[in-house]
Amino acid sequence: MDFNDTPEEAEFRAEARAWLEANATPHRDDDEEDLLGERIDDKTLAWCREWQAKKAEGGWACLTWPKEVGGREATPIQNVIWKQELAKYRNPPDIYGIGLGMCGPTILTHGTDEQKQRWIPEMMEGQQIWCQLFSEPSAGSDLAGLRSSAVLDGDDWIVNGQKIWTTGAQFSDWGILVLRSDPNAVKHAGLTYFVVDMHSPGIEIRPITQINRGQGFNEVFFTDVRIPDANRIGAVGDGWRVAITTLMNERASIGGGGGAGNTADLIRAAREIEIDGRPAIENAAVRGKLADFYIRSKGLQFTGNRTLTALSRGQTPGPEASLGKLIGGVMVQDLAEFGIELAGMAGIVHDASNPTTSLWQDRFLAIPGLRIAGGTDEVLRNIIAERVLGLPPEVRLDKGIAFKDVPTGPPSN
Amino acid sequence: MDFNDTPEEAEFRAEARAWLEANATPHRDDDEEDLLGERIDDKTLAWCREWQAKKAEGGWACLTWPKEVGGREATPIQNVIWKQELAKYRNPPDIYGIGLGMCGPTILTHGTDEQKQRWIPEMMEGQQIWCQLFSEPSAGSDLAGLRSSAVLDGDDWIVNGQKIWTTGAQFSDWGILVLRSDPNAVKHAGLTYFVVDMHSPGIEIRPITQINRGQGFNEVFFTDVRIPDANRIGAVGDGWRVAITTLMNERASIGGGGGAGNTADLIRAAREIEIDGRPAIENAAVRGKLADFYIRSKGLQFTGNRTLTALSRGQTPGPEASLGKLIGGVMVQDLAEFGIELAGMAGIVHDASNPTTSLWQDRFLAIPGLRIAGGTDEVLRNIIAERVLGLPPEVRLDKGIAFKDVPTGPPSN
Amino acid sequence: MNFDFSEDQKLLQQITRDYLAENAGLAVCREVLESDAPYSTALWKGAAELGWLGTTIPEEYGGAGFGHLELAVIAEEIGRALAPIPFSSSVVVATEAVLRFGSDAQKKKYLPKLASGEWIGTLAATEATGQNGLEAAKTSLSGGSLSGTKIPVADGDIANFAIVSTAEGDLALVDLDGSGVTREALGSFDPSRSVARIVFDGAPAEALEKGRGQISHLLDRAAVPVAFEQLGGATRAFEITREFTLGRYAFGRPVASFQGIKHRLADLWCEIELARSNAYYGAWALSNDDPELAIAACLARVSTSESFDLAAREMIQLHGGVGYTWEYDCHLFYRRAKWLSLALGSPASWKDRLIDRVEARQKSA
Amino acid sequence: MNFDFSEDQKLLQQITRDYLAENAGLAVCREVLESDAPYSTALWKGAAELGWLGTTIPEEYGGAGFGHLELAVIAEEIGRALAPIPFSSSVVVATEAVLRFGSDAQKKKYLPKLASGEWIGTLAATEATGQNGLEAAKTSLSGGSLSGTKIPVADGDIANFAIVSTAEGDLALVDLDGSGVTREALGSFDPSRSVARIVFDGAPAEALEKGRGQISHLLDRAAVPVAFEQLGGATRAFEITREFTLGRYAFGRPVASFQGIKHRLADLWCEIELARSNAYYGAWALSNDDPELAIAACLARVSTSESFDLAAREMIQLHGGVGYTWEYDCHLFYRRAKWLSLALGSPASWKDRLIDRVEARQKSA
Repeated sequence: MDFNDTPEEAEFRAEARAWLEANATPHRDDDEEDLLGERIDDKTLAWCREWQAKKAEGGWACLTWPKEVGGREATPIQNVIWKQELAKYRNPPDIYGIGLGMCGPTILTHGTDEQKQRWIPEMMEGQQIWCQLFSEPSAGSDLAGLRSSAVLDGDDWIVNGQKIWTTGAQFSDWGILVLRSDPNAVKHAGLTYFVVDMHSPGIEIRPITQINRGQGFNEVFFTDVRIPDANRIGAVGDGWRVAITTLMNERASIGGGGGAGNTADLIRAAREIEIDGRPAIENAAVRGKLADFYIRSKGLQFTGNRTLTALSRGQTPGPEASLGKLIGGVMVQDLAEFGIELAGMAGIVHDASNPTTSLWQDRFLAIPGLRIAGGTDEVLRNIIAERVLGLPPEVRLDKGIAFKDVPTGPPSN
Repeated sequence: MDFNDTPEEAEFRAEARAWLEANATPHRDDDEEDLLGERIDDKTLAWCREWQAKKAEGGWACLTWPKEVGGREATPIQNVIWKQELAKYRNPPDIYGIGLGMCGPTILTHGTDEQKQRWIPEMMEGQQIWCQLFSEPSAGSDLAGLRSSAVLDGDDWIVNGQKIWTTGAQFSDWGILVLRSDPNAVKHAGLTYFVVDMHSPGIEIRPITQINRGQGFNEVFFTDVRIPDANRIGAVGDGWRVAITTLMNERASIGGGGGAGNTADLIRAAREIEIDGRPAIENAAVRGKLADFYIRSKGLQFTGNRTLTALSRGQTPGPEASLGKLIGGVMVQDLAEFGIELAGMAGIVHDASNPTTSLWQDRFLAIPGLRIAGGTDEVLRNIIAERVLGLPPEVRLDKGIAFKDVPTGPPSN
Repeated sequence: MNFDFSEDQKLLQQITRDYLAENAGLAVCREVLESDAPYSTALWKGAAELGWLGTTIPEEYGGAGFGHLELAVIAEEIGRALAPIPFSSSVVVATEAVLRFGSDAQKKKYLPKLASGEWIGTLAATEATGQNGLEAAKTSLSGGSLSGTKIPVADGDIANFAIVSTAEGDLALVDLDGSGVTREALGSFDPSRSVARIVFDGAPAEALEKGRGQISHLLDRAAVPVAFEQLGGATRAFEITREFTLGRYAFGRPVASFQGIKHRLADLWCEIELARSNAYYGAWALSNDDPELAIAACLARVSTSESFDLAAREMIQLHGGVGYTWEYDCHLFYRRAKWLSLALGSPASWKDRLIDRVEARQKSA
Repeated sequence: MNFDFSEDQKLLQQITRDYLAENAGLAVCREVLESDAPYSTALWKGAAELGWLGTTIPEEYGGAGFGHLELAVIAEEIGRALAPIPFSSSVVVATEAVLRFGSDAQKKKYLPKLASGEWIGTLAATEATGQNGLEAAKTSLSGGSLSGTKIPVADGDIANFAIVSTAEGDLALVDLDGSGVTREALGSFDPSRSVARIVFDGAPAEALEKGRGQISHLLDRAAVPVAFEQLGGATRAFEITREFTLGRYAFGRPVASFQGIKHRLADLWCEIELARSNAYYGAWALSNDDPELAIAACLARVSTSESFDLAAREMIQLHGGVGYTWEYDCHLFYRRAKWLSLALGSPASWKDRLIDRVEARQKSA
């Protein structure tokens, strides 16, 4: 039991470090926290493109991919080591994450050779930005309940409907998309998977304003949008199977709230803020709470180390990863709430005159989004219960009937 | 908004007080806590009989019943006032509670005139003790899943099977009993309701030892026990409807843990016990916990007052009562646990050398039973969700098929 | 035993609710929240016309002459509507201070203007970040002149006068539009309620006649109606959430049919009902001037603060993605809940106060 | 990164588990619990034969010469089996004390007897009810003579010698069968583990050579293997409960198919996994003599205490009625969980200690 690299890992880490030292930008003190990636302007985009091109040139754009498409066939643990080293430098928002993390692997698995040649290299070099269009207003936790339609018309599919929660749609060039091509088939059987040119006529993108006024997500409306059949990934009606590949890759890439779980900030605040004329940290109730947060955050960190150990051995981490998001999500919200309450009545002031408390308030407003994105508490508990613990699945009322007959709202009697 | 009696209520209270002052025994300091009624010996039984006879003589045996059977047709609030006043005196264990609270009302509602005359007066005077035999080892939360059988043989029914969690079976004269008279009918339709003579041949009673070594419940085994058809309550196959009457009366009679939720004891302990050389009550973490318990217990108490208000207006309290058991059950267990932990390492000593802590330990061992009896957390939450909040019922897999075909265990593939 | 509001009070509740439903849908709260306006002057005017602003003010001073039970009823409805008006500061705290501790002259000067809504009052007690005793004020009143800094002051930017706690233990009355007062509106966690910093530099002021040493008692008296405002918010958040889960379908059935969701709603309902019971007890103690108020106020304050906070949090989570959008109303509740739970002092400080008082009573028993 | 036990250690785990499954089913725990016997002498003997009692004792003193990772592995299995033997007192605490702080002579005297199981050792530190600092001992060692009262002492009735904390800050070695010692077995919350009061009245004693001021460090070192014992208990409680809910049918389907139950099990599993991760960190710090141990021990101790307590509580509730019977094993877990979570000091006291240390580290950083 040790935290050290194996000799092979150490060698790889040294290689990564050397390249980064030569090419990356150090952190700055004024780097702002942006938990949901809400502040992406043109300047930022240019920085993203430049940095991605540089990584591609150096062979660090997409480590785990096959060498024939420009990857380095790195092991999962090598990928983690790369990310650890990368995080020590200043990085632009990860606008290529969806493309490289979800779209690319799906095309590599299910696409034709032609499709791979068409999209993969440009994706890797950062010339093209990709987004994912799966969720719909009435299909959240129940993703396969989506209703946006695709109807074949000659060599094109005519697409109508609405997608939601699309990160980066406003600056994306391409999107991956699941559509209902047959409403008479049972739910999962009527879906087909496409790649869509986000600049196509008939696509309208509207940003969603979040409760913290940030705009990390979009609604995307499709009105008679034409997608060539050549952009179909996989067979007609086989869209759910293709989508599973995307989702498996998504689950692995959504994190647990990062810096928001930082108990050091809270302990510092408890040393500065007073209760009854003494530093709050001397108060036993505050100490007990700090200890609870500290213990949980460490538990999450070390659980991550156990996952890395599995990766290091070449194992694929499974649905256990849901633990981090379930526990971490609630914890960081509790932690932010406690940070606000520590200020007493001053916790209602939300501005620059109150910087320590504002930090917690900003997090308190950002975290509910992190908790919901990538699965509600109920979805995560079901994943753990069914896939980790092997408990029986839910009773399903939507199996074996045509999708159009599945109830989607209260009876209108 | 006031806590006072109406003039009519005050008059009734005075009448009750006068009778009790003349007839009841005052409390003694050495009265022991017996949360689950586990310590009933012959001497206690004799005391029970004597006191019940006296109450019957004075017209205080069963206040809410019709005058024609010896009740006084009291209103629900009058019944509460009686219980409040009664509680100010020393009372034997409530061994007649099941008869008078559940069996009696069921017979009065569904029994024939002959059945009423046969059983009600003796029940009321305390000459006969009654118990309830519903639960079975494989039918707990799912009560209607019971399997003990009744087969008609001439004028008798032959009964085989096992009942469990029967309070007072060992000293009862009569029992109420639901049995499966038709395994080919759907679950709820195949049940019939009986009264059984507990002294019948073929009945074997075994006490269940609880985790605190108390013995408040029994298992009751039936081997070819004969019950005359004259003891059947309601029609053949109509047992579930009759049982509902019993259960509605049960839900109203199970309490929330009584003295175990007493925060005054805990505050006293926190003044005596030290943390780092100072009384524990000066410790902010302890204070916060004490406040949480105090606030919850008061909230429960005042929720009770709101229920009494409804009673006072002649309304019937509904499924809201489940709140008290759900919240109260968890709270008293938390409270007992906190009481133990306050002692630090001394919390592992469970004997007379450690009286304050022993009290909490005894409760910590008794309370899980109170939490389960009368409905698990899940059952209570379902009741609240469905009957109070009007949320949809569970998806049912056991409807519309013969009882014998309902799965009762894992497939044996 | 009659642990409930009377028929008349329930009628008042219905009238209040109907008026607010018509004139203060959540869009009114949102409008203030999204604009620079610190509060809804239109709703404030309406509230004045209906007599709410003078609920507990005797008729001789232009009020409705009702008791605190009626105030509780109205406060709950204000809470349900997330009404963006300085009700808690002016109608609850400032009015109670003058009514309870003012001289005849002070009452004559302030109460009619409070009842008519012409003047908004507030309490200025806190001076620093943290949970410091309200007795720790440094602001000083001497020779009719007040100096010191109060931050934050709820509704301090829009109030015409303030009740200011002082180092001497007084509750000083100060005209905020007068000389020696500088104030600055601050960003608010709930922009539909406002907050300010106020600096007093020799501002003319006078002590409330019977106010010395009464800050704690004033807070107890204020905590109960505010608890009803919180209770109203919690209840409304719960109701909207319940409706949403019934109408939202997933996997061919209402989300509210899944046990995971049902049990979360059941748990939340229990918490709100317990808070309601504690709030009722507070209302009883306040309206009867019962010594139990010292404890009852803590129970009501903590219970309703925690359950409104919880209800708002659960509201977002149980709405799923849309609950996190600016467009949906969940965040209005999330913000207001936290604002109200801190504006009279944090739940933690009220718990501490509760144990002080329970201990004192056990010792004296 | 290799945050896991090695293949050899996993093999040791399997052997240990197999032996205990054969020789220490829960019936063995129950037997001790229901009888007057304070522990299972047969199992103690078996443990000695397998070398567990000398796990960390060097071969020159008759031990197995393993490290603390192996001790953690064995402790987890002891915990899974709820083994009714004084493992934590003797093999963990007393052995660690002598090994770490004893002189050569002291090691020579005690370690071989500990390894063979001939002698049982324990720690006698606590003197009163409450959460008082372990530094507050009044028992005094002077001129080779020890006087004072220790209560409670885990396994104090069956131990042959004790490590006694003193007012002078020493850790004194005392023969409990010798003169000047009076001891009395007390009722135990978990009758499968025993507890006593010990009065020293001029008992001959000597200080551990390097033990002065080390009580806190000793507890840190002991807390980690005990955390593994707790982790084993929690995991087993969870497994039994999961099995039960899969086999128990209601309404025509396994109880484990209801979302209410599924989510409770998922939550419990998460807590146990977090505790496991913290325990692993403790094992790493202990086995590497890393300064992080001061923090890691607190993390492991609190996490595993709280999750074993929770697992035992949920075990009873999720078993329904039968979970409350003496006949089912749930209460064995319920008792042991509480016993272990208090026997080295309550979780609350370890939280306090954790913040002391985190603060100290932040300040020095």
